[in-house]
Amino acid sequence: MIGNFPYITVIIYIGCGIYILMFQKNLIKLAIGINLIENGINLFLITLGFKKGAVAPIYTQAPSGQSMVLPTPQALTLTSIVIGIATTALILSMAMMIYKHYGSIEVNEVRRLRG
Amino acid sequence: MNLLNHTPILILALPLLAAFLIPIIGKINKKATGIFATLVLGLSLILTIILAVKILSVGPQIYVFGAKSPLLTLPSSLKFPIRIMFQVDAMGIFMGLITALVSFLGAIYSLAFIDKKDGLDSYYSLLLLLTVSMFGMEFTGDLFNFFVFLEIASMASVSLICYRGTDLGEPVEAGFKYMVVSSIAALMVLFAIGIFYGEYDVLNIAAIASVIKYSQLDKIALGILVSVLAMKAGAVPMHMWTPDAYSEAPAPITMILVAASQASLYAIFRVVFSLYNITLNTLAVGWIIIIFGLLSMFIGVTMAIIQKDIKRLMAYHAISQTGYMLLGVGVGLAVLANPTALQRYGITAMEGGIFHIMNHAMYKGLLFLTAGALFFRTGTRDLNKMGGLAHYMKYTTIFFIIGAAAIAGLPPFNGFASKLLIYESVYKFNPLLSIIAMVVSILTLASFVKVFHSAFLGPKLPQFIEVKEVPRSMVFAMAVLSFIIIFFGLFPDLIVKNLVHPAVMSLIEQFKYTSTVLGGM
Amino acid sequence: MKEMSRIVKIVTNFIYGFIIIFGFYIIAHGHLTPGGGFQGGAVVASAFAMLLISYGQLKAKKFLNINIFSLLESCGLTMFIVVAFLGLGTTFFYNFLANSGSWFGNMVIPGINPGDMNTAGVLPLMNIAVGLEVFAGLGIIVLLMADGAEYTKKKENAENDR
Amino acid sequence: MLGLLETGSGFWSAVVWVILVLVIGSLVYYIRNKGEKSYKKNTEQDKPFISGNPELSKEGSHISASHIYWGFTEALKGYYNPLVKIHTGDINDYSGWIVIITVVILIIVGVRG
Repeated sequence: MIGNFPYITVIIYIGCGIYILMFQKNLIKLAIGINLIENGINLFLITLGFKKGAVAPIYTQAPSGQSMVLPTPQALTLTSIVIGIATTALILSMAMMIYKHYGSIEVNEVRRLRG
Repeated sequence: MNLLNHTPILILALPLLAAFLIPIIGKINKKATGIFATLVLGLSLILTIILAVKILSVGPQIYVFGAKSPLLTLPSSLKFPIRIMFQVDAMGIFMGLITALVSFLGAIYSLAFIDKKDGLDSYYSLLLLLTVSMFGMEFTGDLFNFFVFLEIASMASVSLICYRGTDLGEPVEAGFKYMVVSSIAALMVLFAIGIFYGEYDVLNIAAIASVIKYSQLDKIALGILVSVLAMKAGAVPMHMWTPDAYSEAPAPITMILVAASQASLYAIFRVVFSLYNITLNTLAVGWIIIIFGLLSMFIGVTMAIIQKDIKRLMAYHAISQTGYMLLGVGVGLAVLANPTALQRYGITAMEGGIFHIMNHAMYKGLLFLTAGALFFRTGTRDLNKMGGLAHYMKYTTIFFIIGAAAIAGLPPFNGFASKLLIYESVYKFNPLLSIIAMVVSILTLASFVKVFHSAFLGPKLPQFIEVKEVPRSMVFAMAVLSFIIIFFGLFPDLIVKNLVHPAVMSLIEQFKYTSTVLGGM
Repeated sequence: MKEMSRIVKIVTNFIYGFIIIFGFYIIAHGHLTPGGGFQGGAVVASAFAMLLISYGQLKAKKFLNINIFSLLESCGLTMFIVVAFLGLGTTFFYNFLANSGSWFGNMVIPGINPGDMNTAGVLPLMNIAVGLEVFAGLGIIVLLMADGAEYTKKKENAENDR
Repeated sequence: MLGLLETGSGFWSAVVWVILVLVIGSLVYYIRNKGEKSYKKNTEQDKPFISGNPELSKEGSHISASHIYWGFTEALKGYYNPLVKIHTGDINDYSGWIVIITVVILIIVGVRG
């Protein structure tokens, strides 16, 4: 049971993110929602790579006979974090541009394009 | 060192190098950036054609990164591939040809179209990045790599959509909406990839395909992948970002965005056919895709009829045409487990759907370019304010007529050939679907008659006295697309036999896809 | 952004050099210890962010130049892709320097040891390229966002005055 | 033959179609030439005849885009009103649709296998 806690956390993270994206009206909050989903998924990937009693995969520091974790999930997570930073920067700067042109960052008012 | 072995990577790497060099070149000469980008994309197009010839004559090509040899897929003493690799089969190169052609023409068109001087270098470098990411999505044999390219594609395209955002609010709004939905999509794709990794410990598509069991977890992954990738492709009812983004982007970028959303469409097909194939319940998933197709076709075209903005109207048509592809391939998927039906009409339906991808990229690109030409000279996209433009822009008018006839499926243009394949084969599957497809085609013609009448016909209007034909590079890009449309329309059998049929077979025959990596295990 | 108090500025003057050096340390040891180009670059960029905050955006512009940053960024990216191209003799991204005896070409010694900087082939080169790219890129992001924030604040003030 | 596309239940050849169009077109042109000889350009015969009403000015007679297919949209009001209402332009709805469709697909795939 205790081993499943990370997965429950992942679901809570993603659920919160999706809730924010569906019901919050502030553009900055939408950026936070996307970040929450991303954190949940990063946690999911890291949890998949967990192996009990194994050490970090650093070649020079491993005692012989000790099992190491496979670095793939960690590499995936790092890549996804990097991409996430770029996404967040882009979204926030666009929110600033929207504020510049519309004078508001409420979803209800940022909808000149419709129909 | 034999450079021909390296064509799959050179197609991507050269534009990537150019994308990073362009800011440096832009410091010296702003004008040179566009010409440099065009040259590199032309080189990439030539390499794609070379690779296509090789693949269609020899078979699928593999390129492994960082290995001792480009073909070394399995490291010694391992039974599954661990390196990132490109796996280009007939379907991948089919999409690659579309991407190469469209982005090359888009760059040529941009030479005259983008007249804003500041930010020219970032425009071209983002255009190259978008091209690279589309190539990557189409060529990659690795799921995580696919996610990375998907994110690069959405970021590059969002920045390009916002290109006019320094002066106007609407492009930024469209970009923001697209960014939010596409980051949801990309993150959900990553979640599905995590599920696969947790279950099978591999990320290579072929390796997963060889061991996939269609367990409960795989079903969740399938549902997530199909829905979010259909969203990226612009299927109704998740299409709302499409008209926003397509209408606000600069015209050449809109043309490339069409190809980018088709890369997502390709990803659906890759997931459903190459990853799962007959392990899944083909009838249920096939009908899901068919219903996506039907909704997209019908709602897309009916929404298009009432639009007043020319590019928004065309964007709704893009949704509607995506429906045809989903319909054709969905019928093929629905009968995948039934060999007799597959032989009788399934393969033809898929040929129609896949052929339509290429035709759609060509004529929709042409139409968006003509809309861009109108915008370039008149400064408006509002159809109510246009009129009588055929008096001033003769070439644009001719190109518009060709594009409109092709999208409406009038013979002898290419739209007719692929739509005929879809009608006749889908009729054998379910007559009602075929009838709906024909009605949609008629409505398409109706709405383009509206555009033609209100923008081109009518008396000379006083406010457009100054309007003249667009610059030569824009005419050239449109002329090339028109020539391709007419050629495909006159000789559809050449394309179907040599390009489309191998692509369809490479989707259907999952074994071929896995064995190129795993060596017949 | 306004200038902050004298204490903050003096502490910044003391610290920012150390932060930058620490960032470059992380970049350079990316192939031996946890970290690497991106992490180190982010640390270096945080030093720039600190300068920006403590000196205010107008004063910081005097010593943080966006043009130089964007040049550095494209240099880093170009270096990365050129290193990848150099492996093209065998395959793209091939680690042609590893175990070759030349730059970063020593054999890796297994077992517990402090680690040899001179290993891992092209990985350190790529780490440096990525580090260059990331600190310049994040620096550009921070500077441009400061500009935008200034703009929106001006607009808000103008609206309040009206 | 070049240009012959097999469709499973028949074939389509654009080349034959073009040839047919040319043949029929030349026939039509020939018949048209045999028609009324008394027509002359730039005379009274050229003027548009709108049931005896005076002709509108050239600028005024152009029908703008939103008036085209007015009857069609008016007749299908019951279809269009809810459809346009769905396209709110609200980002929350965009993400809401994705979630709804994902859930629906997951249910279908889960139930039907």
